[in-house]
Amino acid sequence: MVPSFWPILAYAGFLVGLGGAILLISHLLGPRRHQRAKHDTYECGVAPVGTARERFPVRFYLVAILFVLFDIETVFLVPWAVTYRRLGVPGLIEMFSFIAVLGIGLYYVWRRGALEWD
Amino acid sequence: MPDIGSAELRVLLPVLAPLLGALAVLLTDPYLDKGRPKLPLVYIALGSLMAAWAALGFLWGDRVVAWSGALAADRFGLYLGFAIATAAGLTVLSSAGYARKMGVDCGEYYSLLLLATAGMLLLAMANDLLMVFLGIETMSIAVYCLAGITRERPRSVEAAMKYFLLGAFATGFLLYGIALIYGATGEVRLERIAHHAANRPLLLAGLGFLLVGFGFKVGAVPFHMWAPDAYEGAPAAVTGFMAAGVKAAGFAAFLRVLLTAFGGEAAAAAWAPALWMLAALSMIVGTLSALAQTNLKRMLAWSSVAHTGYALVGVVGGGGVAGNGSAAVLFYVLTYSVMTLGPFLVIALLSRAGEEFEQIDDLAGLARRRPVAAAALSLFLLSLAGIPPTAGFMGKLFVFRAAIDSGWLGLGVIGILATLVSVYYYLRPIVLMYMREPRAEFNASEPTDWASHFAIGVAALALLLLGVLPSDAIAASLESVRGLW
Amino acid sequence: MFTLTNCLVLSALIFAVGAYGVIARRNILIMLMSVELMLNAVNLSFIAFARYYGSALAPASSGTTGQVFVLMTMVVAAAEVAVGLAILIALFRGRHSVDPGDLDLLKG
Amino acid sequence: MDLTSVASALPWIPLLPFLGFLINGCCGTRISRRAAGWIACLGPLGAFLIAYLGLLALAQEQSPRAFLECSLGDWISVGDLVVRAGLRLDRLSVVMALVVTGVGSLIHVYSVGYMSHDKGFTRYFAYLNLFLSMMCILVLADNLVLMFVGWEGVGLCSYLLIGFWYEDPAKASAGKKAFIVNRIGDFGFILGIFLIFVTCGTVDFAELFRWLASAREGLPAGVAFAATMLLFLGATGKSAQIPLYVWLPDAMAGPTPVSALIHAATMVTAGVYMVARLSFLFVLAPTTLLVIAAVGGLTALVAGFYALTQNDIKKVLAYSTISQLGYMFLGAGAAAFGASIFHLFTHAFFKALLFLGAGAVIHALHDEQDLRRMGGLGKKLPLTCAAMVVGSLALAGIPPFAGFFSKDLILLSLLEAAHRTGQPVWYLLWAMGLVGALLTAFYSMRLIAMAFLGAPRGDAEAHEAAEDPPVSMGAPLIALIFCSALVGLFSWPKLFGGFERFIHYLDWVTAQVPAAPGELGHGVEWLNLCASVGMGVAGMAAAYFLYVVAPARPRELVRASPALGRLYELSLNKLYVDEYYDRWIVKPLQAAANYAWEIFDVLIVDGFVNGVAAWVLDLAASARKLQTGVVSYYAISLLLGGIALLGYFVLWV
Repeated sequence: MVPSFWPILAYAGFLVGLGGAILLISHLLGPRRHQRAKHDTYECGVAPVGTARERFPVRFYLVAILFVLFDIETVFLVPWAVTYRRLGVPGLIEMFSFIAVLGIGLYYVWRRGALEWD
Repeated sequence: MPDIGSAELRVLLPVLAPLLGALAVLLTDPYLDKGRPKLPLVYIALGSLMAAWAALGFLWGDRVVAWSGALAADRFGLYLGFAIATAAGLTVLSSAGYARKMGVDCGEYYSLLLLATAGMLLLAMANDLLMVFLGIETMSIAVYCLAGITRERPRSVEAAMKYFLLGAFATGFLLYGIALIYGATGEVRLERIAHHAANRPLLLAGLGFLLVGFGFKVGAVPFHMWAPDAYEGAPAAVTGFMAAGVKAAGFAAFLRVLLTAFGGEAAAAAWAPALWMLAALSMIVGTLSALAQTNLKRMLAWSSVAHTGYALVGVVGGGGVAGNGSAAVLFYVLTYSVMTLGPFLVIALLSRAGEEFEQIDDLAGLARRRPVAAAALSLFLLSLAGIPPTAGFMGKLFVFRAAIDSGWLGLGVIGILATLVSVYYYLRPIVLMYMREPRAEFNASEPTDWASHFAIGVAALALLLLGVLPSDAIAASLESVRGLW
Repeated sequence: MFTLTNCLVLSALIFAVGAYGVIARRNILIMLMSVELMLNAVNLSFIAFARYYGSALAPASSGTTGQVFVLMTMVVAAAEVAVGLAILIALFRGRHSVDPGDLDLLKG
Repeated sequence: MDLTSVASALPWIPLLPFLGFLINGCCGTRISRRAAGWIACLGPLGAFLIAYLGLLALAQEQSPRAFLECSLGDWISVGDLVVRAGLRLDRLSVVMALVVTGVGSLIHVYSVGYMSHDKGFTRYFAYLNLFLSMMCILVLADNLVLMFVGWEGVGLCSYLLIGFWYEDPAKASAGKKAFIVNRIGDFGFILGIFLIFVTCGTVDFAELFRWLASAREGLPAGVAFAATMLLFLGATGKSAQIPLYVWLPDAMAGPTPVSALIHAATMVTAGVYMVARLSFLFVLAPTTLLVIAAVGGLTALVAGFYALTQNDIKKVLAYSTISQLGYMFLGAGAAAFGASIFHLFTHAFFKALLFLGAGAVIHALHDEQDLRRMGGLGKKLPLTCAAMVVGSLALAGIPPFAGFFSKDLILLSLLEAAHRTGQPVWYLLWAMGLVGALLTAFYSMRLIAMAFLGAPRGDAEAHEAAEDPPVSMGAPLIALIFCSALVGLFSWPKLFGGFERFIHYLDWVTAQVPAAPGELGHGVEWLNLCASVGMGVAGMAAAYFLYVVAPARPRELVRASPALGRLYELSLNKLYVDEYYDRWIVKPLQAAANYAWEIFDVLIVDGFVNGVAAWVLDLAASARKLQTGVVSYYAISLLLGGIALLGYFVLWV
């Protein structure tokens, strides 16, 4: 039983390392400008002051929707990756056409300006 | 992993064609001028639908099963596939002008239309419950969006919301039904489910939930309540497509599941009384509610509920694969999809910028101002009422005959009574069009929308042809049912 | 603990909770969540059945069907949520309410 | 005459008028009125010629059962379900086809003049042609389904034509009423067809006949009764019998030639034709026959009674039509289908004549239909007057005009039925027929007297300007005058050494009931003849006295003192006659007629029909309330439905 946990442990270690590395690199390379807003409590980009009943901008929903869609893409990617060898080239083609469909959708959304923040 | 052989691809062609069309629309749209009519999108959509048509015709013949039995290209699915592709094509034709009037002349409109069509065709050819589920959802999700595509019209959005909420709710039941059937048999392939004894409570419970899902899609009472609201709120061209395509695809899958997975005598004896009830309720509630309507689209929605009842009469009196009833249902749904699409095409034609032409009273004197539209609308309504020599008469004749032949006399009588009452509300618009002075202003200066006229003409011609010379279509429907095994 | 019956009962209960939520809640967003709950309850059933058929009792092949179904359901549910939220936004922009009782333009 | 070539031409009988419909309907305003008129008239004329060729071809055949058949192929032929459709011309349908196309052609020609100033000229002719085409399908159909197609088609066309002047809401609603009432009848008809199909497995007349002849047990009596009653319900709708006659008087809202064509000569006779066509089925159900006779007799009496007091010239004719249709059903009920069709035949001519004459009057007076505002038109409109007089004499059954022969035959057939069955009720029906004849004669004469005799009572200017119709309207009138006077000779009574050719012509295609042993004596026949003629003469004489002779007496007084002048004459004439007539005849009659009208129309007919309609609409309103618009309720409905299904499948099955 024990050996089968090694990959997971390795994966966890890799993730921690990657996260740390990213933080470290951005800390080292990023420019520093101290502003008032930077020191406020982090609230996902929304000003933390004012009434709590204020509505979220609709854009967040749009991003959330896109996130859900691409998140779900993984649901198919993982089983495919697991059986990658058995599926072979046909599987590869199928998967790429799947990703291409999503990509075309994303392209359309982008060209229609749905990703513009303002 | 099976090889993707030629059979696999061939069977997939009718679904692939509109799917690729949808992608092409998405890729093309950003390069088109914003202010000009987006005709290239119409061409792409029409082209891909014609390709789907050709693929259906190419596959017409013996049963080909592919994708490990998940999809079946047989006459049964292709028969209504033709109806679906035709309905989509006519909708696109009519949309060329309509979408611009309603301010939705954009890529997503056409691509959603094509995606819904792909879902419908998938549903019509689905041979296992997974494909049924995927087909239904592909179709439905696209149609939810279409119903609400005119975002500026509150009623359109409300219709989409109601349709969506209830649709998702019904999907839950459908899925649960599938889960229970899978649990009872370990199978999702339709013909394999049939090998299991039908008397197990788990299987029957699954069937019950399945009926809820299908009943919702085809709009049978008491699962119909979304229909009037969604039909009224959705833009006319979409409503027509919804009424014709969703119903045709829904019935195709419904009937296929009932005939293959639950086609045994014991199973049929179990579901027939339940469907009897649904059919009777649909006919009665649909007809009665339609009587009191003042909105043409809403009236047609209730009429579609009643027509679901008529078609279910044929399902009940189907007599299994050997009987005429199931074939009568196929023929009925085929004719119904044409004759219900027609009025919506006319409504779409008469609509003006951002404003639907939907009150029955607005029809007053239409025969003077728009004689062609009025004549076509009259023909569609007469056909819906089942008056010879239109296709509606033929369809009703076969369905009721099948029911009475197999001993369901009561259902036949309810159907005939409902038909008689229904004449009242189908006739009212005709009376208004031909026998009243015009009330509403008509915009005569608009350029003639030839594409729409052509679509309406095709629908009218098809109705007359199916009414006068139904033999071939009926023969094909019989072959379709016989070729199911 | 994880017997088939237990899983099925749990699944049915969650399904019922979801259905109740759709009927009783007066917020479209929560109704949407309830629908998702129903779908996930069904997923539980599927997984339970898949495990049952994947065991020695039945041919192994039919066990994967249930799992595939779960994946598909998740994807469909995600698509539904996306569309539902989009429609909800359009609705909310128009009338600033998420109460299903306010959807009253269409009736009769 | 080559049988097969004529047979292959049969489809052109309905097709020619249909072509007219297509041309006039599609081209609409693009062709001139003149061309439209020609096109519209040529279709029916061509159809008439083909039907006539058919008659000649049939005459060459040895067998009286011979028929021409033109299969339209297997209309629907799929597996075990075969619906053959074809046209069939035998002796019965050839008579009908000739009447329909012949009288129809005359009315088309007449319409060219009558409608010449109407803005919907081409539309009118398109409808008229379509109607004729449908009627031909009905007549020539060789199976019940195709007949039903024609049946519905004429219903639809009549609806379009009645509501032709749709600007007037009352007229448009009359069209709708006709359609709805007819639907009730159609319901019976459809159910009857279904019943026959389920029992016998065919809807083809010939096959049905064979089936009935060969089936070992024959048709169960119950089924025969139910099927024939249902079919007869259909007939009461189309042929305006109690209780479904209400639509016909209202249907006079259409242009007068339409009334002539639809509501006198062709469409309303469809019910009678259907009964005759299926006579072999009807004779299997003696009870139904009795019901038919009773309904027919009652209708003849009641409608005749109504006609007595009507002041609208077209309403008089409308009720008279209903009454005469009652006679036809009397005959059919007595199993004298030949006599019934013969009356249909003669009636088509003289009623068309009367309607077209009335149309000429209305046309001449610029849409005046009220009899009280007519009078004295005889000298102004000699041709029209002659037409109306001949028509009325025929209607009243005065020999030697056509109506006499056919009515006499029907009355005689009732006596024969009494003799055959031994049921005294037939004597009662015979008496009802006689009283009906009296009423008929009275209102016919009253109509003549009020319109053509006496002094003008209406607008003097209009009276002065009135003149006989133009040639296109006059020629059909003349043709119909001759027909009305002479077609009775086709069936010269046996009593006078004749052969009753027409009746025997039809013997082989209508069912015969075995005759009773022994014949009715000549004495009985003479009695019947004298009674019928006596009633006719008495009725006409009474009306003549009351409307013509009596008002002349005050006029003599006026003549004695000419100083009082024209003014006095007018006022006295009017007052005196009206008072006299009012106190002794009109008031009692009107009261009685009103009473009858109230009972039949308001209470039973309207009450029933409207009551059902109101009830359905109430239901509709409450069904509508279920759709609250609240999505949660929809979800509850869905859930409850699901639970019900689940419960059914898990607990019940």
